[in-house]
Amino acid sequence: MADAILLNIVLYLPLLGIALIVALPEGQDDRVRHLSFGVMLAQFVITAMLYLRFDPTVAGLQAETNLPWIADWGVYYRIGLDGYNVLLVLLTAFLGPLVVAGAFSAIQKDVKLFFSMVFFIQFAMLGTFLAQDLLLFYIFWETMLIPMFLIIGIWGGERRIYATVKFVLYTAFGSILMLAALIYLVWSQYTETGNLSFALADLFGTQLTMREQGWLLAAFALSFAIKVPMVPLHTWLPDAHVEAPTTGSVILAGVLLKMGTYGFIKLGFPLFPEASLAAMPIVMALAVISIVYGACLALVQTDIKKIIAYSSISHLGYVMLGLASLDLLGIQGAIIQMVSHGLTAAGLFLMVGMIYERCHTRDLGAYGGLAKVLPVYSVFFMILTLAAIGLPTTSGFTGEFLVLMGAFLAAWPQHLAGDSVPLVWAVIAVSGVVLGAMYMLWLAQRLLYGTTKVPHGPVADLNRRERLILAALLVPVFWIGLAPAEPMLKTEQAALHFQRLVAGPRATSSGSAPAPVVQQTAEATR
Amino acid sequence: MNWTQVLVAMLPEHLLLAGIVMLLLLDIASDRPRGQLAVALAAVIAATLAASVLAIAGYTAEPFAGQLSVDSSAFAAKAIVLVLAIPVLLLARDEFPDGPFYLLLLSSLYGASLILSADSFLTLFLGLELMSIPVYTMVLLAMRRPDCTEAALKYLILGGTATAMLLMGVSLQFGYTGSLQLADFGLLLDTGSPMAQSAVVLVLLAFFLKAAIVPFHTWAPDAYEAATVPVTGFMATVVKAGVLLAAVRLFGYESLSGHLVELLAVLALASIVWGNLAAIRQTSFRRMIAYSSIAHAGYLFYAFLGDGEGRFQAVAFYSLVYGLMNLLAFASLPAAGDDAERDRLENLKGYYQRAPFAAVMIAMAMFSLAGIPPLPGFVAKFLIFRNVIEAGYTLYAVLGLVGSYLGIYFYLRLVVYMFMSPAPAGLQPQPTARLALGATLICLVPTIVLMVYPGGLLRGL
Amino acid sequence: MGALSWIVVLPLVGFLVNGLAGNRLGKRFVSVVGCGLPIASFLIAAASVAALLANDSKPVIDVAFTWATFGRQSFEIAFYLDRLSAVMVLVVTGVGSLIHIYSTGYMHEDESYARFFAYLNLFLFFMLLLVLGRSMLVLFVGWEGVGLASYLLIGFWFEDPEKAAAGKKAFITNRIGDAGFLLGMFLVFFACGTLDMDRVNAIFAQGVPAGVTASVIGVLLFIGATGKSAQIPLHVWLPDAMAGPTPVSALIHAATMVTAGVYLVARMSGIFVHAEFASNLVATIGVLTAFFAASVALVQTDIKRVLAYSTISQLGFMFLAAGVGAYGVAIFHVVTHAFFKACLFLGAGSVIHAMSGEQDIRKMGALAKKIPVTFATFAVSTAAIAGLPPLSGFFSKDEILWFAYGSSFGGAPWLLLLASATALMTAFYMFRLLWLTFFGSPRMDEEVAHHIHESPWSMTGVLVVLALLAAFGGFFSIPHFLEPLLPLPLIRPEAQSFHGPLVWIATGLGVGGLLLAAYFYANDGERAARLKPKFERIHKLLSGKYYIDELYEAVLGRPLNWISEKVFLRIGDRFLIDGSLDGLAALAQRSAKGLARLQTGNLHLYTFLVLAGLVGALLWSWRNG
Amino acid sequence: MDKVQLLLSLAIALFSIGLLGVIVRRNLLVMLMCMELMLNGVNLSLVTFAHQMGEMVGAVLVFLIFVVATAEIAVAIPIVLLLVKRKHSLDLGAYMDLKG
Repeated sequence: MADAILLNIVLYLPLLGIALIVALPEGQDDRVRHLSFGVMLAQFVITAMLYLRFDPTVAGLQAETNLPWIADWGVYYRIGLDGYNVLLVLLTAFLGPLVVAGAFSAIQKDVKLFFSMVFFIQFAMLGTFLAQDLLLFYIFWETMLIPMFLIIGIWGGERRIYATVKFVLYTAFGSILMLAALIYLVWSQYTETGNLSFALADLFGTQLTMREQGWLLAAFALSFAIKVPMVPLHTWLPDAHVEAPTTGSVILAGVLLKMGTYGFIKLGFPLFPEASLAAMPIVMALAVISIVYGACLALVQTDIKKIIAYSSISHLGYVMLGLASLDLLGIQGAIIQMVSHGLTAAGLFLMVGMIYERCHTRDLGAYGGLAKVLPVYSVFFMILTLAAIGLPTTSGFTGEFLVLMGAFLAAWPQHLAGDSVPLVWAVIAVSGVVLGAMYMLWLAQRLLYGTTKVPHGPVADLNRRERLILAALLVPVFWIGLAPAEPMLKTEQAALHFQRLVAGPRATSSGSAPAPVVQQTAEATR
Repeated sequence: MNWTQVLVAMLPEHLLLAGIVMLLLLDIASDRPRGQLAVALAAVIAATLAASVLAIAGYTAEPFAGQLSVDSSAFAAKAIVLVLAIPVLLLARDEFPDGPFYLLLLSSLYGASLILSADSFLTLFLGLELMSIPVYTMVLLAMRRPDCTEAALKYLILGGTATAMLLMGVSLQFGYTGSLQLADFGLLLDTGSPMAQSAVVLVLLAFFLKAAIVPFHTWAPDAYEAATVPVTGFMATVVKAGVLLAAVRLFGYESLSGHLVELLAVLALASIVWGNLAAIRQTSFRRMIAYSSIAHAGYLFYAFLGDGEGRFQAVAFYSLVYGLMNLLAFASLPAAGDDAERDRLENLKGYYQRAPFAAVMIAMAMFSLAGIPPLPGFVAKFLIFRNVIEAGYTLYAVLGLVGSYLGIYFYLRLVVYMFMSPAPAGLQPQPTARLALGATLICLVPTIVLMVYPGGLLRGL
Repeated sequence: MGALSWIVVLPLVGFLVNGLAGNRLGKRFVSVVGCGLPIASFLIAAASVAALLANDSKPVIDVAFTWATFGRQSFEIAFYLDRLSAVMVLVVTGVGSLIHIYSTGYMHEDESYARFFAYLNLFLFFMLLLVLGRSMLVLFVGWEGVGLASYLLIGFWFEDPEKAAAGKKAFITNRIGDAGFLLGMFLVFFACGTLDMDRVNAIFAQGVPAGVTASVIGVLLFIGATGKSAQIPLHVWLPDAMAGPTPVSALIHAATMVTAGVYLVARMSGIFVHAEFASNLVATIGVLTAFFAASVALVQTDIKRVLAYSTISQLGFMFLAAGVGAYGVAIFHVVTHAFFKACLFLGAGSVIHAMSGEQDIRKMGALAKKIPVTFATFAVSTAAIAGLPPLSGFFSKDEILWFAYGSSFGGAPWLLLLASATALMTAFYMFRLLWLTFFGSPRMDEEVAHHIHESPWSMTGVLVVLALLAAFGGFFSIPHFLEPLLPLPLIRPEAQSFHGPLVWIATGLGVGGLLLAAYFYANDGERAARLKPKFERIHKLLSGKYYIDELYEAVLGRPLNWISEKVFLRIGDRFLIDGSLDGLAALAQRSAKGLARLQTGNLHLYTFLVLAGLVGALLWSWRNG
Repeated sequence: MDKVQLLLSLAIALFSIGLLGVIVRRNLLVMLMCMELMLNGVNLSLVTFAHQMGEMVGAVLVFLIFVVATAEIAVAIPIVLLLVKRKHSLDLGAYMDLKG
């Protein structure tokens, strides 16, 4: 009960934040900034408490609130923590203060509106993760459009309006069809069972013909795949990232993109298991294509933000691959990879923003040898780069390793059974790590090494605020890299639930007991 | 006939009537009458309260057997129509400091609330005309731009045609069933006889014309643009709500069959797409709103594909939300001197810098009209398409949603103007009039309530 | 957290201290930390090895913590000490510590002194993870980590784009290998349900598990090894890696990291003994690499590049041994090679130091008297690598040749032939190097000649120690020491009798190389110069390193960029996807214009539309009624 | 019976003529008259049905229609006057300012 109240506080603190900063008199921008930071910090603290209190052994919801909202259509205000969202909620709450702190100096225009929008989107994102009712989820999901639209459109770069309209129209199209699909789903569940309910728990296992499932899955998947984004629905992302202000990019890369993958793992696949199972080969193919395609495009960019944007496409491809593997390791890896990408990409965008504030260009050609003049900056950048290419001891490695292992362990038996296609995809995905190293190191080399070139230089190295932001960001990066056991434990029930729902009996379980021969020999070697 | 029944059942109408009489007396009493706004406002508010109280009380009566009866849903409908008139009145303050406007508005309202409890075509027809004819005049009243006469003419001619079509349909029903009861209209729906079908089609098309459904929408853009803000607001919200709620009362809970469904769906879809597309390139705010209202009429008639209480619930909720949103936008417009100036979208550029609050309000309205959650416009749209899908017309629902997707762009365009574009040169921030601000708040509060807890109202409907 | 953990952790501490606070603490402090901690872990290592042997070498397992659990499975971060890892850990910490000490002298003038030692310690940390890790996962962590450290150290002087690029090249080439490694690891896990290498070997000892074939795993793992140990076709990075400071070349690119591949194969011998094909591949690749690299080394003129190619070639020898099942011998060569090659590199460093940065041996000569200690140690190590008895190199190389021919597990005459040829070339180019550097007439300009001076004791002392090890290291027979763990393959009966002669052949090869070099390069190599035009073609080919880099660039690099740029970006993103979307948008705009034009304002048109609608609706309902 | 048919077809004819008139005639006043014509068609049919059915409700509606029609004209005439005052023309073609 107490947890439930805390969770609601977490969810509504951003709205309180809006109220507070709107109440402030004009022209007190600094107070607005500090106030926002304080609220975000408080939110993170409470979330952290909830995370610690989260019981990994429980399969179902925790800290649950369930109130009638639009009772006569069985729409309930139902939020709660479970293995699916607990890490992502923590991530969102964790990035909140950093995002705000990162925007202190960058945003000088319409400060109030800006931080209100940041709070607004924070609210929407948390709501999306927490919602346990299909309509509630959809409402939060769509709500995210408004603040993002404004953030990109008001504080963005030259082509901001094109970018932001493109973003909204892209994403809105997906969700339009999702709306039809979810109504249809609920209705057929109603006609089948006689109780009208949008509660996810009731909707799992709705009896649908294969054809219906196919259509509905397609509708859901379209909107999720756009958000992820999966090739070929990705072209909004580079524009949005490039034109968005740093904060926008950070929120986009840090959390917003996870919405798509979260949607897949929480709703898309589990709601329509048979169809999903049938569609998995396609999903896997698209995931691997995204990995390679994004990496290749990142190779030939000259705009720093674009490189990182395309790298996001590639990294989220790994997430989808992990989900598509339907292997316990793969699924958990996918969740870890979501968080990891959230951290590293957010960090990299923050750092791009920091250098942009100093040098006013994102053109890679204009830079060089920053390691000489900005040592601290370079160290942080290097670490984040390495985390992004999945170097062991960083979170990136944990995610990629588990995902690839899961994908492979799922693919090999199929190969033995005579279907080698998944194996091919898995192998290509593994070779994707090479491409990843190529473009990220290429970026680092051109930016940090070689003869020193600093546009509008000489410039100062990172100030204390920036150092603290990045240092804070690195803590979870190494935490997940060095000891992922704890977070993986928290998500395990969810992963099993997902696997059980989607894969059903056909579940390839790398987690189950290994061949008996191992035990005895293990004893023998001890 | 029981007088207390007559008194209570038609209490809202009586209050309006009282208002009308008061206004007439004022007019007679002095040549420069003042306080007309107050009187009208008092009358409308009183009527609204009465309607809502009776609705909640669930009062049912049939004061004039076979002609007029009331029940809670009828009162609810009246309450919705009447409440929308309040902000309109507040807006009118600047446009019409005095003059017959208030009189006309009240009488039009009287007609509107009459049709919402009509049982026979006699009453329905009477109310419909009583609602429309004052509006023709109100359009005319906006002497601030020369072409308002032209608008009035177009509106009048097409309105008259609509009346004629309605009456032709009625006479055919009369010929077929020998009665003018609305109840018997339902009987015509699933009979094969061409006469009955023609009756239904004629009546339906008459309603289409009044509600501006493609291809009968042509009067709307011209009339909306030429009329001044309050009149446009009145037409877009009160009249439209009246017409649609009347249509609901006419069709009752009957589920439509075969060809009628296709007719309805196709024309509604056409007006969704047409309205949303045509709005993209408009330069006049009110003309844009006109096209958007055409699209919204499409959504509203989509609700008729579903049957049962869902239909009334959807239409009522939708027209309320839609009205609130339009009026919210109208109330927050910059109060420029010249009407045409005020109407130009260009002048909204950089509006946030000049009037942050108003800009945010308009943005809210636009997002809501675009049906983006969490604003109530979404719940309304959801309600409609839910009915359509539940009635089994999934394909139509998908098409309609895609059509509504087309609409998002031009609403966004307005937000882009207000928040992301530099202000055109030579515009000073004007403070919006106090009453307009009041109107804004009157629209804002229910909007927020509906946003936070739509369930409450929906249980009521 | 037991002793093993401490061995690993201490260098990490050093890295953190020097990395975070080094610049503020001053060079002396940095040197103390940077050298003290490796030495400390060397001592601990020595102690734990002693304990191991005392406890009749029962493997020590030290579980640090559980990295991850899933279902009923878990990955542990555990360290494992048996005779094999004992040898490796001693070499790594021992040679490592020596090179740290050497660096205090060599890098003394460099302004990012602290950074250098931080990196070195970091490398040591990962290298120890690699050799001590019980699970393949830990090994892989170290595996990638040393790659990182080498990347950082190669690019240590990052202002020079060349050097930075070399680092990147090394990292990416390694990544290619790592991909193979990963796949192999996954297969192992699939087969055994665990990554702990002792268990894996135990399981394979009972026969290959169902669903996998040993050769596939073996090949995949070997791909990883080729990357790390610079074998064909992934050898291209090592010569460029010489861009790094010389101590780095000695530590990482000669003594320790590059031998990780050999260690992996030896460690996984349980799998390879079942993998006929994979083992043959290993042997073949090994011997080919050895031959190819030696041939390139013949004509190199950069002192460090000569050594680099010789390293590649020696690594080839090690894989040859491992390929024919003589894992112990491979490790033996790893150790001896660590000694003499480290000594050679450090000697080269001392030379470069003396020549104030000059690396071209054509500009050297007659240094023997000027820098005697360096010369002496260099000469000893040269003799050792050339395989002159009784120096360490002789023993290990002789064993390799022997098993290459005699092993019943893929040994073959042609392997012996190529290997002997390589040995001959090795001796030749090493003595050539020795001659051109230390004998003949001085060819450097006055300026440089004036500055020539012997290095400080911190460097020469290390050289002496290493030279001694290079000289007598061979008397400790590691194959025999590892026999209980890595049994040597049986000898083909028909080869039995051949052992005696082979010793003489081996010796002969060494001496022959010496004499040839002496003949050609005696008086400033004018004989060699006369020979050169006769073999113009070959010379070009060799000095062009067989143009492998150019080949890769043409076959892989450019096409990749072309596809990404032209196909994916231009056609895919811009044309197909965005193009069609813009098309739709334009369509909407155009139709909007059309509809607006339809609204002419003409009432006739309006009423006509009404009529049309009316008639249409009526007809429709009559027809479908 | 054929009398009824006759009257009905006459009514329909009146209605259609009215509608067509509204569409084709350019003169404002004529258009208004045509509108009245449509209403008269309706009236005729109502009366006929009323007679046929012996139901008087129809007749009542007829009277209502008279009233309403008058009201409409009462509004229409001033509009026409204003228009004429503005452009001195009864031709509809003159009034096409609102469009787009």
